[in-house]
Amino acid sequence: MSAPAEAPATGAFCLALLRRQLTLAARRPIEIGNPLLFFAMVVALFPLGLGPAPDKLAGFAPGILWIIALLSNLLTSETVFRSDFEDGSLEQLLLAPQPLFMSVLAYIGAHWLTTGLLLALVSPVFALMINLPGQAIGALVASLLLGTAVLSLVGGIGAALTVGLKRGGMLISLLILPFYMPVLIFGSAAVQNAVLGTPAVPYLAILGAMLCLAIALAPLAIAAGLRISVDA
Amino acid sequence: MSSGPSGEPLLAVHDLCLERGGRELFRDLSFEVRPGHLVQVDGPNGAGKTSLLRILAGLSRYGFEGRVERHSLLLYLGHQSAVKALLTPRENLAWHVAGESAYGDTEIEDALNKVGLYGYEDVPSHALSAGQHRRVNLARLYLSRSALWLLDEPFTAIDKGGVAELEKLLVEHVQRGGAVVMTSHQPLRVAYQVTMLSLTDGLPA
Amino acid sequence: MYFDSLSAALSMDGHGAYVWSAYAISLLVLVLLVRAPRRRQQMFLRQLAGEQKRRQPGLTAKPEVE
Amino acid sequence: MWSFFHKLGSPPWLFRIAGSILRWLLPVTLVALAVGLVWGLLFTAPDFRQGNSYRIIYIHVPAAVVALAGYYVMAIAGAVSLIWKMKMADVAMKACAPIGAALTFIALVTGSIWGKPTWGTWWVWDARITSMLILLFLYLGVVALYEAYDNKEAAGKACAVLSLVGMVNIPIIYKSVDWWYSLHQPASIKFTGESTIDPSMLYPLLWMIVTFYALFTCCLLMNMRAELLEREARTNWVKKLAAENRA
Amino acid sequence: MHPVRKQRLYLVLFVVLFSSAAAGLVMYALRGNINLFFPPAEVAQGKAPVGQPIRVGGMVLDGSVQRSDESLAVAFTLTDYQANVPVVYEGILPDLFGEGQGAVASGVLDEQGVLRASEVLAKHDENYMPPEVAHALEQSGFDHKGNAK
Repeated sequence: MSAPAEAPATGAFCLALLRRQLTLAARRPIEIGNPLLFFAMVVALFPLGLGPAPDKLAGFAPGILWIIALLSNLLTSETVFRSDFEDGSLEQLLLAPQPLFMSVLAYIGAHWLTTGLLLALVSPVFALMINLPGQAIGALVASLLLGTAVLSLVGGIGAALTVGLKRGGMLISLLILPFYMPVLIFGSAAVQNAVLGTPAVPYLAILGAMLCLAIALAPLAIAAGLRISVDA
Repeated sequence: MSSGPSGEPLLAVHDLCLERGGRELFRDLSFEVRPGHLVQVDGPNGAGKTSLLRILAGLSRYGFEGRVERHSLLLYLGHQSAVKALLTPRENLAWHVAGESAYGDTEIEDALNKVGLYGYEDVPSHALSAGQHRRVNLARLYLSRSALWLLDEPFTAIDKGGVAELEKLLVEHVQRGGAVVMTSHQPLRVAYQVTMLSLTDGLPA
Repeated sequence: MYFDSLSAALSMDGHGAYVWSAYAISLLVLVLLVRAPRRRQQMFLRQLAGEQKRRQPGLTAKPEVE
Repeated sequence: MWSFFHKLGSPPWLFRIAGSILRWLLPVTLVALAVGLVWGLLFTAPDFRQGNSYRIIYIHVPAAVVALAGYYVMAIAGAVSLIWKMKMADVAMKACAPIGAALTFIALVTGSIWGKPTWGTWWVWDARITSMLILLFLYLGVVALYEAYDNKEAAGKACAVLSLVGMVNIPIIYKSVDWWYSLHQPASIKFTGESTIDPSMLYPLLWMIVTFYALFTCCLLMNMRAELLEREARTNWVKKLAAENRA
Repeated sequence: MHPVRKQRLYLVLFVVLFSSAAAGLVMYALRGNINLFFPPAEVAQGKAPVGQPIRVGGMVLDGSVQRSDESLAVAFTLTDYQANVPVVYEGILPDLFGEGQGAVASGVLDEQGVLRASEVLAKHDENYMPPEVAHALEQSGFDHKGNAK
């Protein structure tokens, strides 16, 4: 027997996974576009529902934008592990010698890059549609960058726990919305403060803290959830 | 080159009991798999062959009693091919989620050649047939650096020529010092000693 | 007893509606909470007993005799 | 080690023990509950400022305290089930969720009713109330997730993960009063230093808290018994029990 | 080191590293004024922003409550015994609202330093006692918190 086989290093493996996930997303551009389209359409619903008075809309804008970002994240979170579960890739991933909590970070990272990041980058356009004052745009983008990463990580937990269930869609919302609430509070508070001209940085710091905590703990929960789902 | 099982066990199973739906599938199952072992798990439908393999692989972690010790990297091929339709066979192997994925380009081409997918390296996998998907999956066996292979019905949807190739590969692997545990309904036609592990249908409890 | 009369206890200086409704709702929930597992257990045992009855050959057609 | 767990985790043994505990604990608890309710409703003096509306404290505070403690019980049982793969921990965890949800619901409803005469509003988005609402959602999430799985063993593990993740919320609930300014008063019962509640009001409150803990235990044991029967439906001891029940 | 042990060690390091980063960020955030709640002293020092929703909490100054005869309008002063903030409000006040009691008013501070409240909530403290006890305390020269006056 030759020398014991060495599996590739964790970092290299995670990069390969990230490339794989990004390539998969890029081959289905419509799936990247859908959340953005959803965002645009729901933004358009609010003036129709609340009346188009610009100052009224501006008052609600931080909350509206954040709630839509949250919902569009919710809709995509469910799909993170779905196709891999269905074609058997997920069980192969569980058997990989590299630590699972690192490889799921690659999955979540790819999810964030194709949803949250893009959403944060295009959000100024939607912000202008509902009269968010210009000085708050920076805080909006920054809070969405940090906040959607937390949402992706937390959503991953819900996705991992429900991936084996036939009707996971509604359930995942019930499971993870309670965990989305703090992110929503501080995300919209950051934007609200920027609108009022008070510093948004403390709120962004809290979002950063949530992100750190989520990076530390969510992969463990996701890994555990995936092992259960594959075993069920 | 060793011709018979020897050396430290790659896999050890102690007192394994499995019950599903109130039915005992097997009880007090103990065995060791050493380098050079070619084990065929045999038994009627529903005897727990797939369950056993999933327990050995570590995919099933509860619902059974007993202990499984794994001492080597392992490669598990299940019923599903784990081939992504949106990726080409080359990408599927290069970025494979099983974590053995540091293969060179020529290695991948070689392996695809051996499973009869020469020229299909860069065709999107959704253009391939179900049998070809399985072949992409089997190409992993040519690339594998794991000593222990756990194969669940590897011959499904493979034509006669492919089965013969595969049998040759299995023997080469165990002769190199690897070990194979596989489930199959058809007897293996190999010039090598096959260890049979028969799961008889458990009696209703 | 703190209150002088039943009506004083019921009205509680105008807070009676709040206090009594809070207690009533809580008691209702508690009663449901305590009863649920008992009912569930009884239902299950009855269902299981029925299954056993069906499995016993010969008894199925016969009516229950005390 | 394993044999100890096996004894502790033996379903018929647990079923029997839980039954014999319930035989005396449940009646005692129900009597204590009745005594506490009458005591709090009729035999204590009203608060010098809130008047009689404060009597809701005797049901609001115990429910809230035990609802929170119940989450800890659930999460710890979940952790035990994940780490030591103990089936009985699974059963206990599953049994906690509906009880916790009911108690959280009581705490929220009574708090809301109490808030109207005291604060002048049915509901405020105060940190502690909001956290309590989230606690209710967490409990309901566990119930929903459990029901969604066909494989009950997998369901138990999945719920254990979920409840452990939810644990992150609990310190926030406890600390929220200190972190954010809120309408909620600081804790009245202190184990260090003097309580800021008059003894004539403190004793019935403590009585009710203990009673609610006992009630939680009763419901937990009853739920566990029901759950055990369903999980062990195919075993002989359950079949025997059903046959006895029929006779 | 055994690979499984090594993996566990990395895992623990990873969790500790990110958790402490989270703790650090929370500390940093709490140094900034994160909630929009101000005691009257800070309002007097001009720390509270004008023209945006804030909350001011304190005690209602004795003798400061003036109710309008025709409408529900009410004016009172919140104090923390260091500074006072005048508040105007129109609406129904909660039962517990009263002079010498705690209250929280949320609204907008105008140029004159008057809080135009949109909501007034009574805050009750953590002390519970029967009226006789409270009365007895008053008589013997203590306030209801048991502090000597």
